[in-house]
Amino acid sequence: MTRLLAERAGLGLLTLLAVSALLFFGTNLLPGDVAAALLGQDATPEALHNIRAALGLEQPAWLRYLHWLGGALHGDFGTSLTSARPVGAQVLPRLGNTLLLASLAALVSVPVAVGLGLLSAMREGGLIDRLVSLLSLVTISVPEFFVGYVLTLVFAVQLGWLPSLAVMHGGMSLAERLAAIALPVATLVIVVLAHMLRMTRSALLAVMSAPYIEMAFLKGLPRGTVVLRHALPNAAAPIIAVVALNLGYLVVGVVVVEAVFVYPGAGQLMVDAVSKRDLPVVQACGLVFAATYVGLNTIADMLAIIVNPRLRRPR
Amino acid sequence: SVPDDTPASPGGALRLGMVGGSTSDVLDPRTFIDWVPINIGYQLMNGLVEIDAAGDARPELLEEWESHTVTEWVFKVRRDVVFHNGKTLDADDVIYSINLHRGDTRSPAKVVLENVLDIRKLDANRIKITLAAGDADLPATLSDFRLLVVPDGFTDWANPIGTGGYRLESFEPGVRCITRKTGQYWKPDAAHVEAIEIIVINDPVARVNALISGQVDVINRIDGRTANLMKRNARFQVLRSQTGQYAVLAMNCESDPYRNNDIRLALKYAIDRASIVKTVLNGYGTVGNDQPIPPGNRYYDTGLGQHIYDPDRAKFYLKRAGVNRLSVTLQASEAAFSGALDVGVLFQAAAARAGIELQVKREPVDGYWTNVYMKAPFCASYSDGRTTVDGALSKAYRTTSSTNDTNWRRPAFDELANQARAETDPAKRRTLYGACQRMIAEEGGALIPMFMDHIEAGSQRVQGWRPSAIFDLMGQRIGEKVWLKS
Amino acid sequence: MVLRVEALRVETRSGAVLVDGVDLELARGEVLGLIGESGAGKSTIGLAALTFARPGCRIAGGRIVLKGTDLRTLDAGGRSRARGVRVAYVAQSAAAAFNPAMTLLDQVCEGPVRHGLMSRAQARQRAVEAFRALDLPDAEHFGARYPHQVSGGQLQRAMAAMAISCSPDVLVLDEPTTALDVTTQIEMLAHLKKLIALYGTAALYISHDLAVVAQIADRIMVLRHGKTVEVGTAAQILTAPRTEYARALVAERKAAGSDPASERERGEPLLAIEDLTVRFGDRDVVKAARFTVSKGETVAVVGESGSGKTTLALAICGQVAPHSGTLRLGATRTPLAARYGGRSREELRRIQLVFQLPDVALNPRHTVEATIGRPATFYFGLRGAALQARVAELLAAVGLDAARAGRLPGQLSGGQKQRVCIARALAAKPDLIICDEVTSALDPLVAEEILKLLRRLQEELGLAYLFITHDLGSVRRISHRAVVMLRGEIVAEG
Amino acid sequence: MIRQARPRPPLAALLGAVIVLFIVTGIVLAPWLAPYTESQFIGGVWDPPGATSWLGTDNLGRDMLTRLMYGGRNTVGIAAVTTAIAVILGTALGFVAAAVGGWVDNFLSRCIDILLSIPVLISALMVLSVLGSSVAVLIGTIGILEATRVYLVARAVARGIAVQEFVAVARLRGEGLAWIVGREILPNALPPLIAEAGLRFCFVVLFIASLGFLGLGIQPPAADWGSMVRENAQAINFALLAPLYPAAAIAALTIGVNLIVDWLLSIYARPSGHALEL
Ligand SMILES: Nc1ncnc2c1ncn2[C@@H]1O[C@H](COP(=O)(O)OP(=O)(O)OP(=O)(O)O)[C@@H](O)[C@H]1O
Ligand SMILES: Nc1ncnc2c1ncn2[C@@H]1O[C@H](COP(=O)(O)OP(=O)(O)OP(=O)(O)O)[C@@H](O)[C@H]1O
Ligand SMILES: [Mg+2]
Ligand SMILES: [Mg+2]
Repeated sequence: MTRLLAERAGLGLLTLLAVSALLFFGTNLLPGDVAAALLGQDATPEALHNIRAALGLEQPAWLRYLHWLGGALHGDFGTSLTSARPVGAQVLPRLGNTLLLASLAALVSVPVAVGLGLLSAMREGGLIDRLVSLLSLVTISVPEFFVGYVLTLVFAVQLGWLPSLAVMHGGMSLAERLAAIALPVATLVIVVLAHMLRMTRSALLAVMSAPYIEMAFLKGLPRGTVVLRHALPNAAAPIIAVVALNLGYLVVGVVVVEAVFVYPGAGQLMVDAVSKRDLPVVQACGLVFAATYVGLNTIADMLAIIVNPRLRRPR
Repeated sequence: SVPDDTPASPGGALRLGMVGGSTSDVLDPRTFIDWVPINIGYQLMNGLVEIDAAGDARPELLEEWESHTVTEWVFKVRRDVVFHNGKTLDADDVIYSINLHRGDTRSPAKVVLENVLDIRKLDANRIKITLAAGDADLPATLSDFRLLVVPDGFTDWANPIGTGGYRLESFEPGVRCITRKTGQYWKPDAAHVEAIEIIVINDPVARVNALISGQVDVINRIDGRTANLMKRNARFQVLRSQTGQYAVLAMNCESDPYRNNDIRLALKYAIDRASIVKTVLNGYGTVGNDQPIPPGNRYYDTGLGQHIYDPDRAKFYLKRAGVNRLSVTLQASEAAFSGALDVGVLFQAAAARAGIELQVKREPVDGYWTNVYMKAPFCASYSDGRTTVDGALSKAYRTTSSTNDTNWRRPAFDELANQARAETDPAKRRTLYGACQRMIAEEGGALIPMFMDHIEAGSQRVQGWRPSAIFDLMGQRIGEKVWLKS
Repeated sequence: MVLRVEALRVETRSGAVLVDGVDLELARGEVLGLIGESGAGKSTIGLAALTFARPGCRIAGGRIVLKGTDLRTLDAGGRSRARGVRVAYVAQSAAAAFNPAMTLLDQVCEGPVRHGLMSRAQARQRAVEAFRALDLPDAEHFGARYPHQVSGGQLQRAMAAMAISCSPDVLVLDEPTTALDVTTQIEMLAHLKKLIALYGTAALYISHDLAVVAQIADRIMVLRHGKTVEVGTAAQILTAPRTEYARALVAERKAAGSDPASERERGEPLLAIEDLTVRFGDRDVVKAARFTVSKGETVAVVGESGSGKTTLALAICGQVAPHSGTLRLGATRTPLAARYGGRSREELRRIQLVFQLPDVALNPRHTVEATIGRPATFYFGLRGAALQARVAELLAAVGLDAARAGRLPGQLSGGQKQRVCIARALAAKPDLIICDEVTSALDPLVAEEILKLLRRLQEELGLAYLFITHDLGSVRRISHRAVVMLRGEIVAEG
Repeated sequence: MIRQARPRPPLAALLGAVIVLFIVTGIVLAPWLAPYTESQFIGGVWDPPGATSWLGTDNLGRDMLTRLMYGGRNTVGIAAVTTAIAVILGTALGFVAAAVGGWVDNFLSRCIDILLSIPVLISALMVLSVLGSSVAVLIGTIGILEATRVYLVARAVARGIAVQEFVAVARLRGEGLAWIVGREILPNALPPLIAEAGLRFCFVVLFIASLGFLGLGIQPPAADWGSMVRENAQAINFALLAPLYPAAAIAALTIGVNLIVDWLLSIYARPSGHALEL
């Protein structure tokens, strides 16, 4: 099994390499460049030429890729084209913020989603199941920015319990930070909850008809034990896959929530960089995000191998 | 209404919630393109010339000016002004700061200074500027927000040194900026608040929420609907500035069918400006008349007839152009101006009644200025208010202008505009500018449906706050001008 | 009385009656044998003793009294406290009843630990003892394996170990020895007897095999179509059955072995196995097996549980890749690819395997009809009426009611599932059928029918069989030659 | 041959069917039922509900109800096609990967990883720059992006099934990939996939709206429900209901679809169609 897992991890790294190339050349393909984006409406051919020359955008792309990759391996992502600051220094603190937000949201949403999913599956068709399923459906049908607005309206504007902005800065105490981040976390939890919840429920229902579940009941095990110990491990693979997907989303896809709460995360950084065609920053963010996704997927795959003994035998 | 402010009192922290900041922001004036860095720039540094509430040029670091011919100007540099680093301001600093935007530079202000032939130091406190062509409005031209003054030879843009009332404390691009009072500002009766915090809030709803929930004192750029609602709440004040900012639907006069002025006129009569101002701006704006000078301007030609919504007249022009049914596509995006797509949709409905089939094509926000603007034959765009009429005309209507987005070229117009620029007699100048306006309105490729007001809102605590003639937030100098009711 | 069942009635949701008016009583230390043909309702009664009905069925009437309390009046919690602790169940289909994602030891220890009867260490200790008593290999480490890593017979024994882990008052043993060879079976029965005597446990022993029931049961109840046919002491039923049906059952047992397969001349070789070795991890489960099966011949593979019979079968089919060795098919002696992926469709058709564990070999979402019809369509392109006719023919051949054609596997009894598997293999009209314990789950009457069918087909079509079994009776009756396996090696042939 | 009667659909499923039917009727018959035409300006901005417009007006003074009916055509139409593409493509690939395993699985999974790990914004922009923006491109782009997510779920589900004996039986018979995937694995993998499809539909509706700002999407004056929420979002500051109508429409559709899905699921979760009783 160890070999299988190691192989899987190796493949993850290879994927990342492919992603890096795709990112690099893909972003270079995007129409427009930093010069044009910097100038906006004021882009005159002469001004464009000046900037391009100053930034040395004339080298062949593959050469720049190799340079970039070499640097990236040493943690050096180059300098930003717009601000001339080192990209690493720009991305790192933001990435920290993003990870904080994502991990808090994950910490709340994963147990709640899986827990409620379990509960719904156990009481299929019951009141709790109906209620949970209705609520979760409502929450996913609302766009995330709107969830954010509504939460702000209620908790910040009307009740005044929490700040409407989640600006983070050095001088804040932990309590202040937690208060500031509460609404974005709540928004994200609401956004990702339903998917994991419903997948947990349906994956469990699918295995609940298996003979070994019947047997577990015949051993006199209480319902909770049966579901947790016998059904859950057999239903785990799709649940893990969905959880990984949503965790990935929490890290990579929260630009909208960042914008609504003015949270200084890496998503906003990337969006700004894309619109300014600040490619070193885009590529660094993209690579970090890709690493997150690939990492999460790799872990999910490994977990699937671990929970299903049959997958351990190499075919 | 005349606000009844409390007397100016020092202290407190002013918190601004602003749209217009990005993570790529740098405090180098040569890179300024959006509001947040400009506002910070004015906190840390001073400009050469200031525009007052009436729209007139007022001395700032350039204390006095005189010109015998309109091509040669002598400016006196203000004495006894000290930079944050202790250096005293002199002519060299001013010349260095202006020259940052001349010659080999990436500064967009280069265009503004193109007419400048030479800047020379006369003595420690006097400089002489020589122009290629006469410009009676040079001082106003020098009020450009990028022309901020730093010490001679200064390059450390991460930590700009200026003569402003505030010093940089922390700056997180696209997130937050804090400045603190230096305590030794040269302007009298200015820089009241102890500290200024700017929080970048690009999302419009979040901005309003931040104000309502008391996390910021002032926000910029709210829309008309929101303004009306905020007005009903006594805790807030709403300010409206008419700055000459306008929306434009630019037709390329060198491509079909817009080549034909009758087609252009047909479109100009097929749009219902009044209902657009009412619906899209909620009344916070003025009907445009297809030329860039707003009604409040002293050179505005009142004699020029207003283009109104008149389907029959539009049909008449169509017929004259020899077409029965006109089918055109307007390319638009929220990047052009906020509400551009709504304007398109309203235009579409109105044009249909004039027998014009108008398609509105939504273009990506990303890359709009590169991929669509100046490339599409008919697209949405906007223009800031300009401090001078010449600025407004030069920007998009002169043959040589690099942002002539309608490809409308009339040597006669250029001639008229040059004459007007060098003309010092106000009456004669008014006549010349009137002719310019008429020419653009009747022959130009710009369909200018509306002038859009700037609306900003804030808490009643903020005192000494007034509408501005240019940009919003008191020409982005709100930081040094307002104080807080304790 | 430990357990008393009165007027038990079990129905399906659609109203069909599965068990009707069955009464039974069990005293301490007593074993009641429950016999009857496949589908008679034996398992249904066994499950009812735990107040459990399969999905789609319900207990419609009657009382199930355990030591004075009617289990049917208890709430769900009370019932689940009784299950496992006071009444334990050994499932008929051990393969499906074990959780594939848990080790055997975890599953065996779970009951006593969860019910708070003993600590994990104690439970483990007991489990290992039980493994050893049931003659499972490497008892100390056996529990660390997952269900798919052990043989069919080993699974059944592990299931028994699981059932006795809580020392229950009543044991319901649903065909616990079908997959066991005689020696292992005798050992297991002896062990069960010992336990019953030691703890005074009562047992309901479900079987179709009178020989086995005769060894262990004090009294026997004969069932047919969900109704009691006859109840009596073991001796009485075996020696002096009162009813016609019971007489037929007993007669069939006596007949066993009376009709040995005629000696045959060996035809042209069909399958040659040359030095086949299969390795799991570093253990050779099959070691250099070498023998031939000729056309029209039946070769029995016998050997104790866990000796590698199933693995050999899987290797022949190409389901597991052998470590070394060659297989040659037909008179041309063309070598077969090691894995099924490398074999042609025709080669695959010619060798059909009937899996030992019908529960997992049937797609739970395919109806009987779909399962049986597929090979006919796949290999011979049968469709529509021709297909229906063929399915009906096959169902009749294996003795299944045509009305069951639309059922899903979950709605069939253990023997019925096995018959579906056989029908599926026959549908391919193969040259060689590998039967892995095909008759072990069947009552003697049906088993005899099937054996007869197989023999008839052999005569008509010249089929060859590789007949994996532990039942020497059927070996004698059907096979021309036998191969004996012991710990992966072929120790005798002939 | 008697098929067992399925249990009758429960009330919830009927309710779901009624909701979906109601919405579908409303949008199909929009040209005949809607009080106004699609982009007819009938009043002020965000007028409250009244006799002339039952749900009030939108951000440009058009009748909200009419906009909802027409917007639904785009939402349901495009989202349904897109979801179908995503689910079919994702499931097919996921199953093939699980069934074949080995390097095919590795190759497909890594390709999907690559697609997944490029931020949506960048991949959408790349597509946009190469293919331009049109409804077909929109459907294709979202279909493929969402298919990657379906793939992960489908593969995870199918992997557990592909190693079971009954699949081995089919393989030993020499069955092709199509049969293994379509007939052996699919029926057993349906419950999580039905659930996934039900949710995917909702995600697609929202995704379409969120790509609007890239200019990928439905061209004005036509609208979809997601964009209608966006366009009217500001009204929330004034406690106006305008953005809630399209949001409620999406929610109603999601709930309707998923109530039916739940029912299918409960049937499918157990082959006999009956629940386990204890
Ligand atoms: N879930 C179900 N729904 C409907 N009928 C069922 C269901 N399960 C089993 N049956 C039917 O009930 C009858 C009795 O089944 P049962 O499992 O009790 O038989 P059995 O005596 O144990 O047979 P075997 O020896 O083959 O295991 C069979 O005809 C079977 O087809
Ligand atoms: N996947 C596996 N991994 C490791 N060991 C295995 C695996 N499958 C089977 N075994 C072991 O290989 C041996 C032979 O198993 P096999 O299934 O061939 O036995 P069998 O002769 O068919 O026994 P039975 O009569 O009980 O079915 C057993 O000891 C079993 O535990
Ligand atoms: Mg049975
Ligand atoms: Mg075996």
